[in-house]
Amino acid sequence: MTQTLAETGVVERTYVDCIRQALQQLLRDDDRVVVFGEDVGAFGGAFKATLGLQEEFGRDRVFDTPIAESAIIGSAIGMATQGLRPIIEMQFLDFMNTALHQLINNAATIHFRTGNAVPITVRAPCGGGFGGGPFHSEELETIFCHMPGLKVVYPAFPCDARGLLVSAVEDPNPVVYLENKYLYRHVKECLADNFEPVPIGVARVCRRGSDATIITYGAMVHESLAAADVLAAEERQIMVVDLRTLKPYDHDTILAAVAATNRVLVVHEAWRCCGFGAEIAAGIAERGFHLLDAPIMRVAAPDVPIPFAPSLESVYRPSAGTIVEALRELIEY
Amino acid sequence: MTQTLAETGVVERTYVDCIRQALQQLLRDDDRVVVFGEDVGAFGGAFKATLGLQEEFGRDRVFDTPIAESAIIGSAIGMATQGLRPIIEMQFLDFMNTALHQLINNAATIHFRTGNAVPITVRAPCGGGFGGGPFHSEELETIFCHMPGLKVVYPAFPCDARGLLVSAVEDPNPVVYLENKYLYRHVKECLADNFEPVPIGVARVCRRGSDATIITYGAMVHESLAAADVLAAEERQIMVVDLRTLKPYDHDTILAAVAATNRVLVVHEAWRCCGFGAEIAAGIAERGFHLLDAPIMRVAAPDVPIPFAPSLESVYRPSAGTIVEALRELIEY
Amino acid sequence: MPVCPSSSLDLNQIPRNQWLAIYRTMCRARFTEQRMIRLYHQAKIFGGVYTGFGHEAIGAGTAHAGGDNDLFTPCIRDLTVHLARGLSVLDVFRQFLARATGPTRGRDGNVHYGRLDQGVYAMISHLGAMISVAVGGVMARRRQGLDAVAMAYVGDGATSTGDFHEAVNYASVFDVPLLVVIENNQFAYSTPNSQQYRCKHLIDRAPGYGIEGVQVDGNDAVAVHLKVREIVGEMRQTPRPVLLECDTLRIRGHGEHDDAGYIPEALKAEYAARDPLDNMRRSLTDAEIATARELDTIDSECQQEIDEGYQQALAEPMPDPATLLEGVYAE
Amino acid sequence: MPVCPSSSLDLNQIPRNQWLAIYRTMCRARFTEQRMIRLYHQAKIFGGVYTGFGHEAIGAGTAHAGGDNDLFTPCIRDLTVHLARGLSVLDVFRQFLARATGPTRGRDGNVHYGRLDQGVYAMISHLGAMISVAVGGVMARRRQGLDAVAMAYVGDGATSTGDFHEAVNYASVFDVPLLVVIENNQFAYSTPNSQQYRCKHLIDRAPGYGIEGVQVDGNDAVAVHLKVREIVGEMRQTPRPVLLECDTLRIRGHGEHDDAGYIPEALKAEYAARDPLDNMRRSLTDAEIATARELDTIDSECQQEIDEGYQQALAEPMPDPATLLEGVYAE
Ligand SMILES: Cc1ncc(C[n+]2csc(CCOP(=O)(O)OP(=O)(O)O)c2C)c(N)n1
Ligand SMILES: Cc1ncc(C[n+]2csc(CCOP(=O)(O)OP(=O)(O)O)c2C)c(N)n1
Ligand SMILES: [Mg+2]
Ligand SMILES: [Mg+2]
Repeated sequence: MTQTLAETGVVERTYVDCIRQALQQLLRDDDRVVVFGEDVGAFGGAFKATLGLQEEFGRDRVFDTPIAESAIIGSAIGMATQGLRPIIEMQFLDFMNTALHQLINNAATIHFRTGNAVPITVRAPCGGGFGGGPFHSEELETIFCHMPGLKVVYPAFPCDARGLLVSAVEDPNPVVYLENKYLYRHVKECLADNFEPVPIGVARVCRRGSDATIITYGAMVHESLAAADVLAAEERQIMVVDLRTLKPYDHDTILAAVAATNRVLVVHEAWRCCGFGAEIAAGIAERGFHLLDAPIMRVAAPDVPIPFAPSLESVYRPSAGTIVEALRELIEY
Repeated sequence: MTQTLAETGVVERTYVDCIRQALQQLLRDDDRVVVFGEDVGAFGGAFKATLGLQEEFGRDRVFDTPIAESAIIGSAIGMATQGLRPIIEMQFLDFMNTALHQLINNAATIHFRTGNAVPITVRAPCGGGFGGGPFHSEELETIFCHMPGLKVVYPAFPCDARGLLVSAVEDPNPVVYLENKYLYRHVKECLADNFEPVPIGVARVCRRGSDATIITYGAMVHESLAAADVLAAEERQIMVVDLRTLKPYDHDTILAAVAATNRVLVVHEAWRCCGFGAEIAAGIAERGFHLLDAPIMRVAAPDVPIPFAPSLESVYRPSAGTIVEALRELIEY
Repeated sequence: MPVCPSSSLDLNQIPRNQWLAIYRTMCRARFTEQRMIRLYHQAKIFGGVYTGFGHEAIGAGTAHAGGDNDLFTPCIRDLTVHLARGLSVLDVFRQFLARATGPTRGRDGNVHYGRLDQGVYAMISHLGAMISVAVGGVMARRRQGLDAVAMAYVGDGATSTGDFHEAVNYASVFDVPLLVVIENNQFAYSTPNSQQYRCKHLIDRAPGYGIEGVQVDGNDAVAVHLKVREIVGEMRQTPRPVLLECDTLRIRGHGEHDDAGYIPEALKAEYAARDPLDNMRRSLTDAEIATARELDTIDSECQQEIDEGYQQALAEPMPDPATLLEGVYAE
Repeated sequence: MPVCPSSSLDLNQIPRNQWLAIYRTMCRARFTEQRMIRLYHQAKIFGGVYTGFGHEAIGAGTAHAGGDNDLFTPCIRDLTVHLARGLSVLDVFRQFLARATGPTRGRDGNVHYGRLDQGVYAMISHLGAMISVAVGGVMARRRQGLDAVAMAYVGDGATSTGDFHEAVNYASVFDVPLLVVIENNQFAYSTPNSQQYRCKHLIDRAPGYGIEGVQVDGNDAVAVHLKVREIVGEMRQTPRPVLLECDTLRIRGHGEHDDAGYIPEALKAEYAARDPLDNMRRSLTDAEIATARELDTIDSECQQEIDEGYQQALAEPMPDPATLLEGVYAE
């Protein structure tokens, strides 16, 4: 049995393994690809997502930079417009706030303004759940989705992590690739060596159901599935949609999923006010109003800075428990 | 008549006049107040909002800085935590993107983390409609509203401009004071010299109506009122709510206004996707669902970078015309 | 201290045509901007007008020292750079008049343009942000085997931004052949250098990056050009960034809405006496590179190009509103 | 080049108690962090642990040169600064153990704390960001008539950030008495200085800001302290920023999760031989400021404080989840 698995290359892979695998494959297949950022070289990155890549591909393809987020993104723009396919790692998403203009004003607008493509991929480890506190746990997708010109993807599973990374790098546009730190080593799948790109813009129904629909992404997909398990024990069938791409997001899958249950809960780890879930809810309230039998509910982080203490973070961060509660309320409406 | 007006100090005042008046009063009344930023000294600022203040209060109270948005905000934090009431001017809101971390990570979280108050006011000229192109026309309220710890105000009228500025400066928290460049000299009111602070967190119903409700703010209040005029000629009465404060926003007034018409249109100048209107719509879809007879509609800028050409900007920017169209659709639903 | 420019420099080191090309670029820029100013005051221009009056020697002197593969990130006062790299005056008017046919197809306006096929990036407004773009661009070109260099232009004010620092340090760490052209015109909008920095010269920052700093008279195109040829020649051999500080004065306001009342009259007069175009004419005639007549002919050719360019641009359409949503993403 | 530290310096310039206070601060920091490391490996700490092993002379030597009104923005390796300013070891444990009673009430963790009543700001993680906060803080205090100075701490890596540049230039323009303490420990996480900058010394940046730069042996608390007293004395007279570069080595990993395998063994050994605590003991005994016995007594007092602090913090509660929403805004 073990042997058969090994023969087909099927092994258990974590989320971060899959990121590394995709980077490796991209570097091998396309010598326009370069990988850089703080400590991504010999050290392999703060989360080891680039481990071994400098050794395999050399300092010319995989390299460390000074601590200069603006110069990192700016130089990636320069490279991308001259034919390379830069993949940059922000050590933590949070630190990109020092240089958002390079991404949202510069990279994102170049094609509209000049017609020149800017194929950069910004890998941004995000999210909490591990005691990272206010400056190492942020989820800022709403900013990237608000600013025209970016694409934004956010895998929840190892398989999507590698498939979306390849699509992001092959896309001719700047793509923000959000990778959840909590998922890095907490989620595993048995996967073969070979894999296909996962198309940008296509959501996935992870679980079918008829009583209510959860629209979610990232780490909250797993919490939502766990919540659905709880309700399944009570004979309630919950549909769970993993958006996978946040911009452009998959309206059709969302509306179909809402149509199937007439009740919808939007779940994310980011703050509630002006979070990405507000857009999803507003979109449904606008285009799927006739499908609704109940208010559109949201489960999200409360509007407070991300607290450090486990006693606080565990209630701050949405969980299967809070999702279950919301689902009960939604179903009973 | 003219004399009587002059006696009571009632004169026609523009939006930018009122900003200047409030700054002057604040500087006079409270010597903890300092005003600084790029070119705000002798030159009076890019929009002349600080004209004459350095002359009156000296270089010690009103001063120019190097071009260093991060240092400007950072130094304001330092001052505010040591007892001053700094008011800083970002020359254009757009340039704050180079230093968002100082505002959203630093200033906004300090009270939560340490219990120290950070009374800074960030004046940020924003918005388009004057051929400013992609880098001088942004509206980024969604970012400030998403990040916990900031308050966000956005006056639409001269009277509110001065009343909210005073409240912002008196508030013990970091307040983003969004001032619309198009309104600076386009909107005038006859106002007395004396004025009261306008409380943060309180919306204003600018116009009552029974057929539909517009929730809006900033320059779009005026477009909305113009649209309501158009529909009034068709015997349709449109309620217009000017939010004035975006965070914390005035749920109660919104819900009451929705209850009065059962139809709601959210209007803003910022981009649609993840715009502040998404939050308003989502909030209503969640808490006011039972009040609704029609989908919640949004009129906002389309998700493209802000175009320069007048032929494009005029269709890009929401106007009375686009609002009228949306209202018709909403009413006929 | 008005001086006879370039008096000690030997212009015959390089071909006559190169000097005439530089002169022509300077004239095209100056005359185009004169027209822009007129149009602005006639309210025929949408948005603001920001000119490079007084800066012409810097852009022309540097950009004409570049080769085909080199990259440029010009700033708001560098019309000369665009023209030196091959942009037509017609395209400039298209840009300022927001024509659908222009370099940004009316999507952006006035100084925010550039044609990548000419090695020129369209700037964003955020000061300092383009330097690292130039750095990355030339890193990519060198990987592709081209011995490209980059020239990034910034003002005195822009040197205070974090982006300036990050990019120059980054370029130094990666041995990137980057010429940082500091156009020190003594003011950033209304802010004088004394409120912007406290080093004596901005090239005092060079040792802090472990690189060389060079100063040059920014009103003397001959001096700028000869110096930059030398620097760029060395850079191609030994790739490293260099800071080049060009002394000049912004002759007009920050933009045409600004009367620059804050610039002392004496300072204005001093630099008016050192106008880069006058200087260049003097240098060329003194060195017998060209006669005044020949230069006059260039002047009138430029004027004609401008008349024609303006008329043609005027006749062309603005973007069709129906195309508003197009072009956000590359396919 | 292990040297006998401070051999040429006269310790009797200042009172004996001051030296003992510095020594005590260093011991409290080192021993507290030793306990933290143990707790980390016992999985009793939530989040990471980042220590200042090897940096003790810098924080203690500088902070003990400050007066009551001075302001400090310590960085991740500056436990000594907090302790020098009066923070109790108990508070440190409360912070690391996320206790409701701690300086951030469990809202933030490990190195992100500071008590403003002690003149110490709680850092945010974004490197370089706190320098301008120190600048503004001391500007305010001086307006209030206090002759305060500020000390802002940064690593070698943080000098590459735009924030470093903006803040130092800004401080210079406003004549702010700011001591920028660069703790050059030769690595930023795994990145060696050769990949971070190319100037010889980081104080080569001082002339670019028109300010003075001073270098000091960061493992020698006596040298640091005497030099900083001198600088701060001058600063109070003539307010200006100064860059102080302290040479040292990060002895452990970036955090306890990191074995620092990328630091050459020889380098580690060289600096191990110059351990700041050993150096300080030697200086104090050589100069007959204290006997080894007296110093041992301090050591054990520190150990006891740590035992007690840890035990007490452990017994205290974490924040009540019901308070999660509190404190976002000041009333
Ligand atoms: C980051 C940033 N802050 C502020 C501005 C607004 N602004 C535009 S030009 C300018 C002055 C620039 O001065 P300088 O760099 O010396 O260039 P000059 O105009 O003198 O050529 C300012 C403050 C901006 N464009 N970007
Ligand atoms: C703006 C920013 N980018 C990246 C990081 C992640 N980071 C935290 S510490 C660190 C290394 C810092 O090195 P240095 O400044 O030399 O300080 P040291 O740890 O050596 O004391 C990095 C890259 C950060 N905190 N802030
Ligand atoms: Mg200038
Ligand atoms: Mg270091």
